[in-house]
Amino acid sequence: MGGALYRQSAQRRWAALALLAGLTVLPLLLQAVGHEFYVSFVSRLLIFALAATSLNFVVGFGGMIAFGHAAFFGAGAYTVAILMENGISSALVAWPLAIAVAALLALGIGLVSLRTRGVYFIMITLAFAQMIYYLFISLKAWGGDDGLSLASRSTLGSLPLSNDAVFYWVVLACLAATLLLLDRITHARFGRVLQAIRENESRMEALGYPVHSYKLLCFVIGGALAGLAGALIANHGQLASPSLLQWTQSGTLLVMVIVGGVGALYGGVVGAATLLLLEEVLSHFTHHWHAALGLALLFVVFRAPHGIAPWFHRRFSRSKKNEAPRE
Amino acid sequence: MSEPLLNIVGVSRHFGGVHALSDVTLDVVAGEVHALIGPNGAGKTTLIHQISGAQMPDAGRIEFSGADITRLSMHARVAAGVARSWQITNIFGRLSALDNVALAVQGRQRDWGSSFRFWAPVDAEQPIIDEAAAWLAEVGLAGRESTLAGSLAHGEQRQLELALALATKPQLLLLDEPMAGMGPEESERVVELIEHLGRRVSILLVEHDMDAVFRLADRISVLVSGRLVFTGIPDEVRAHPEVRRAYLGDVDA
Amino acid sequence: MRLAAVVSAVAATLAVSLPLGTSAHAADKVKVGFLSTLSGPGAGLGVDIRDGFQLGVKHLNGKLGNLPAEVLVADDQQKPDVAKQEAEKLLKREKVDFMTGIVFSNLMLAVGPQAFDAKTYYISANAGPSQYAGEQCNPFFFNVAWQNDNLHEAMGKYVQDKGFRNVVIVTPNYPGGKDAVSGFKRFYQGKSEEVYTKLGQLDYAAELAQIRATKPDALFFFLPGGMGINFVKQFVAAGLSRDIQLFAPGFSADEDVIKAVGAPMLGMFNSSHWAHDFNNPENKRFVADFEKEYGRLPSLYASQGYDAAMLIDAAVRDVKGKLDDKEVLRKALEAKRFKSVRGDFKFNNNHYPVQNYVLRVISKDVQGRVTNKTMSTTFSNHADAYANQCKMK
Amino acid sequence: MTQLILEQALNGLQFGLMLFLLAAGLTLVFGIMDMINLAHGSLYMVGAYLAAAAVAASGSFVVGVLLAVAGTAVLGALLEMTVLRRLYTRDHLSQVLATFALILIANEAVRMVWGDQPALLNPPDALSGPVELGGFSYPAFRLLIIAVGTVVALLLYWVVACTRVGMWVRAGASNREMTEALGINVKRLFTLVFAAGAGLCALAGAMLGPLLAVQVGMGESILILAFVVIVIGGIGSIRGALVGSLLVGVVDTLGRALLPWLLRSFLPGEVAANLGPALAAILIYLLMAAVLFWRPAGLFPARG
Repeated sequence: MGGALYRQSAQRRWAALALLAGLTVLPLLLQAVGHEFYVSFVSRLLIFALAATSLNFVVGFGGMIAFGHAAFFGAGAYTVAILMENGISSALVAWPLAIAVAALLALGIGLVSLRTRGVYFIMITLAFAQMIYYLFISLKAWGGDDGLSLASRSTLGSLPLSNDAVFYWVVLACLAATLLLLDRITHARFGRVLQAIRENESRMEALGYPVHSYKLLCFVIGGALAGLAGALIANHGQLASPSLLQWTQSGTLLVMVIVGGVGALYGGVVGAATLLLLEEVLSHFTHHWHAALGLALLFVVFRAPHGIAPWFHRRFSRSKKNEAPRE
Repeated sequence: MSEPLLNIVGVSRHFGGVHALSDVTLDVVAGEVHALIGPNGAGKTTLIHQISGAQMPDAGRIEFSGADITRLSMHARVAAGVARSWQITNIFGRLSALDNVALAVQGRQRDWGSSFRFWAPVDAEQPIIDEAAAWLAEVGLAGRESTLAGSLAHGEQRQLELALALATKPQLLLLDEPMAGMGPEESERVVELIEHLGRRVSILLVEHDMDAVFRLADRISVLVSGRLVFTGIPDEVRAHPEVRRAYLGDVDA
Repeated sequence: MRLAAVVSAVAATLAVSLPLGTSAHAADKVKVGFLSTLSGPGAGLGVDIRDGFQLGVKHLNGKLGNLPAEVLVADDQQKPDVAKQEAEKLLKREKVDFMTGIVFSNLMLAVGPQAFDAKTYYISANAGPSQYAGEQCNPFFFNVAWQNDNLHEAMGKYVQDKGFRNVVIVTPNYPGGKDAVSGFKRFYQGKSEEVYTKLGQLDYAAELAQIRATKPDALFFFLPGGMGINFVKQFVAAGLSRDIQLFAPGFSADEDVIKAVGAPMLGMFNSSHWAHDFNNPENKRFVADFEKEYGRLPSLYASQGYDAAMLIDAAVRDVKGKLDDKEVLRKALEAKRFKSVRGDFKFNNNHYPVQNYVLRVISKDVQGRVTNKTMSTTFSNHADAYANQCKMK
Repeated sequence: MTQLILEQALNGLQFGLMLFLLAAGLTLVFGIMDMINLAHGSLYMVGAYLAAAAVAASGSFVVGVLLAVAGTAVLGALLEMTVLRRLYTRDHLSQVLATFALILIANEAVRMVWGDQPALLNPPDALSGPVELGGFSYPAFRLLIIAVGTVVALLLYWVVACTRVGMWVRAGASNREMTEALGINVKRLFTLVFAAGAGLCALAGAMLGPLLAVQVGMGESILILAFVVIVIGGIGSIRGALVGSLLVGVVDTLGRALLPWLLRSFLPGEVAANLGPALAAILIYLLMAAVLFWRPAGLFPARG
């Protein structure tokens, strides 16, 4: 799949901007029709899109199948909650710290885990995430099994984050900024190196690249962005819940990435949206919506094996195939 | 003779009970083309692995430019000036030929700075692209820049492999059967290329094509069952009785 | 900062345009958001509360306070974040008039602020966290069950009175478990050793070996749901029941647990504020109809769900369906004009019950079923230890 | 104290042997077919539910367990032939997604058939009490589990080490192409291995069911442990699975019992009380991380 997916066409850029504009006015539309509840729902969706995107950077760009991403997601959430407990509510302090804590954690876990590969890497990242999970639910000071409630949302200058619409816009801005950043990274030197490492790791080493450092940094960037998503989710529900750290959370994020499209820039977004919307819609119709979701996922595996985003993209760019620089 | 560029002292390597290399001592001096010959399974590729850093020896020492590199990682050795090619083609099949070489060029931190750059688009770095194109031309791949490496012909892939190694601008080039699977025309081009390079770069060449070896090599070392049997100039090697018996014998026959 | 100003202005406009409460008129129906644990290991508890609540609505002919009742049932999966999402749906999208159903205190604490912010009365049919009984007591929170510590206190008092002086306490390592320990020890003064397990743990082999080595004369455990079932089974299978007397709060020894464990529980003492053999007309009707409707004996959870429906009914009837005047509605709830199946109770200043607690023992009834039998009253008109910290506004 | 340690060692053995039943099938599927099967735990769950239903219907524990094992094996074979077979050649991520989907479907299917509440499965009456073991009493049913586990482990070891099928299986784990070159019907071998793994799952589910709880979701928590086991042992190695299982079983059980006591001897009470359970809970994950740190391919790597 690789680089071809990221080659931005002007058309794609316009599509992205139009989508961004649409999402920006969404709260106004929802409020006009009296469905402001869905503002909060879409905020949550965007936060999960951010978390899944951060994992997709590690899995899709870095080629590392990490099964412990919940650790960083949760660490970001708990950092904000713990700081709030200690009277630090400013987002300008707490959110960067959440990112830093998640990044540090990713650095430590990555240093050890990257010694292994393949399935062993999957399992060792899972093991570390489980350790973090059990640590948090065992420590009463950090809320134990109850999680930590936030007295209020973080403060961000004079922005009233307690207003769901304002919070939504902040989340949207974070997601847009992240996507822009990742788009730039993948087209910059670092991104090309990552792409080549995914393609042929030993050859990169033999071209003089310290492969381990590149992978580690990719892992850390992914962790840091998950930390940001964690900071947002803690603010969204005003709760840092241990379930954010659970292995099922790592699994859900991974499923979002695979469904959306591994290595596709918008894969995480598409995956999160697909999964959460399916959940919302299916649970309306049947109590047994999990089974329906399972069948839908099987469909993805066997019919859209590279995920939904690339599938769309292929459809979308079919007419432009002749321009592709291939022979 | 000048100071050796590469100095291998008493290197041994075994896999389980098999001794792939036993106490090998060898040197390559600056500007030399040093050929390594021997029957299949003699340990030639294993020795290349030890020098390039793909594997670490169990015993012995490897010095490069006077520094001990025995325990250095592969990428650090490349940065120090040791590059290699593979016996089995090892390239980035899903990138264009140009992107393949551009990666090798970009990897030279001393010339281009760090690759830990996250914002500026790499497609806009014209000097790197120009240099990559020049390397492609040098190995005879001009005009194939935008072809996916995976869809190049086998011989072309071998040439690309060579371009990748060259683009790291090494002092020492480890070539593991660069002409394997090539037609006579392509082989001739590679031989010419090595002759041409010989003045700028030191080369340790593993090759089965004896005509090419005797044409290119300044010195030849013979490896048999993991042991270095003999090192000398081509004429000495031709004359050496043990070498004839052990290796060249079947060439004469 | 200019951006911030613009955003604030837009937000302010939005806030104004939001329809914030309309004038007080009689509602045409009562919407109740019933959010409880209906799947997973704790599901039995939530299902009992739900069935009790719905039996109550049925007894009231599908109405609450003479208005058609609409009960929206949601599952919190025993996860705080799921509970918050579901609560948000019920409060913001469905705009329910009352909320009830939550089993576990940690979920209650997560959901509480949302209900209070939305000025929606929460009628707790089980969870009774100490926070809402003390400093964080809230006018929008009512509890028809008990404060978490109460049943543990009652057991502690009985164990103390019976002269046991060497007790092991087993409880999960979570806030509810620590509350159980402090509640029990408030009235029990002898030697005690605490064993903490993982929440949701199912195999107690390691803990039982430890208990065997400690050689206590009594054991008090608080392990909600499936945990308690497994613990009792394994405790008996390990042969510990011969030397150690078991005690537990009512929720670890109620019909759901008895059904799963059976005869090995015979002889176990437990504390409760209600039992199915209470002899009052309301209770007799409740127990008989519950058995008829669902084919099993009701548990104390079911009785609490039933009482929650009765409380809402009485209050709505009192205010004649005018649900928008929150102040009047609160007075009506506080007045508690209905007969509880547990006999009687009244609300304390913190909206928690002041009531009697009894000792029950598990034995065979006349039909040969293994079930609870009421023995004696441990506390009369017992309040909780936190009420004096509550300054209800 | 020695009696406590002895009892805990027995508990660890019992837990470890049951983990082995799960891990054995998982490690073979993993090793031979290079396939991550998250739905392995679902077979354990289904086995336990089938056992509960069969015991209730037949009135006999033994008959019920045997029926459950046979039923789950058939189900496993069907699953392999319809869905999983198409995943062998796919990448790990597709396997994760597909088998995750199977978990969701299995959980809902069980919920539809047996409801939300746990199913009832009790040990046979004769074994529900304790037996005297030189000075202390030990639950009879746990002894039965140890016995069954030991017999099955020995049997499995014999099959894999000494029989023709076992040779194919070992060959498959270390070199798949070679196995195919030997002209073995690989398709049928895979189905057979998968069915056997499913049967072992069901046996574990039926034996642990009376001790733990037969409920939806029981497969997921134990699945993680089974993965930990095979990763510690080295993927594809039966010996590794056995050693890993016993290691995890004993470390977990002894850790839970001894760690709080150990900590209390040199830390202040409050800190020890908080730290003890936390540390005990992460002990096996620490073990796994440590093993992988020093042996990145597990204790007994099956492949060169």
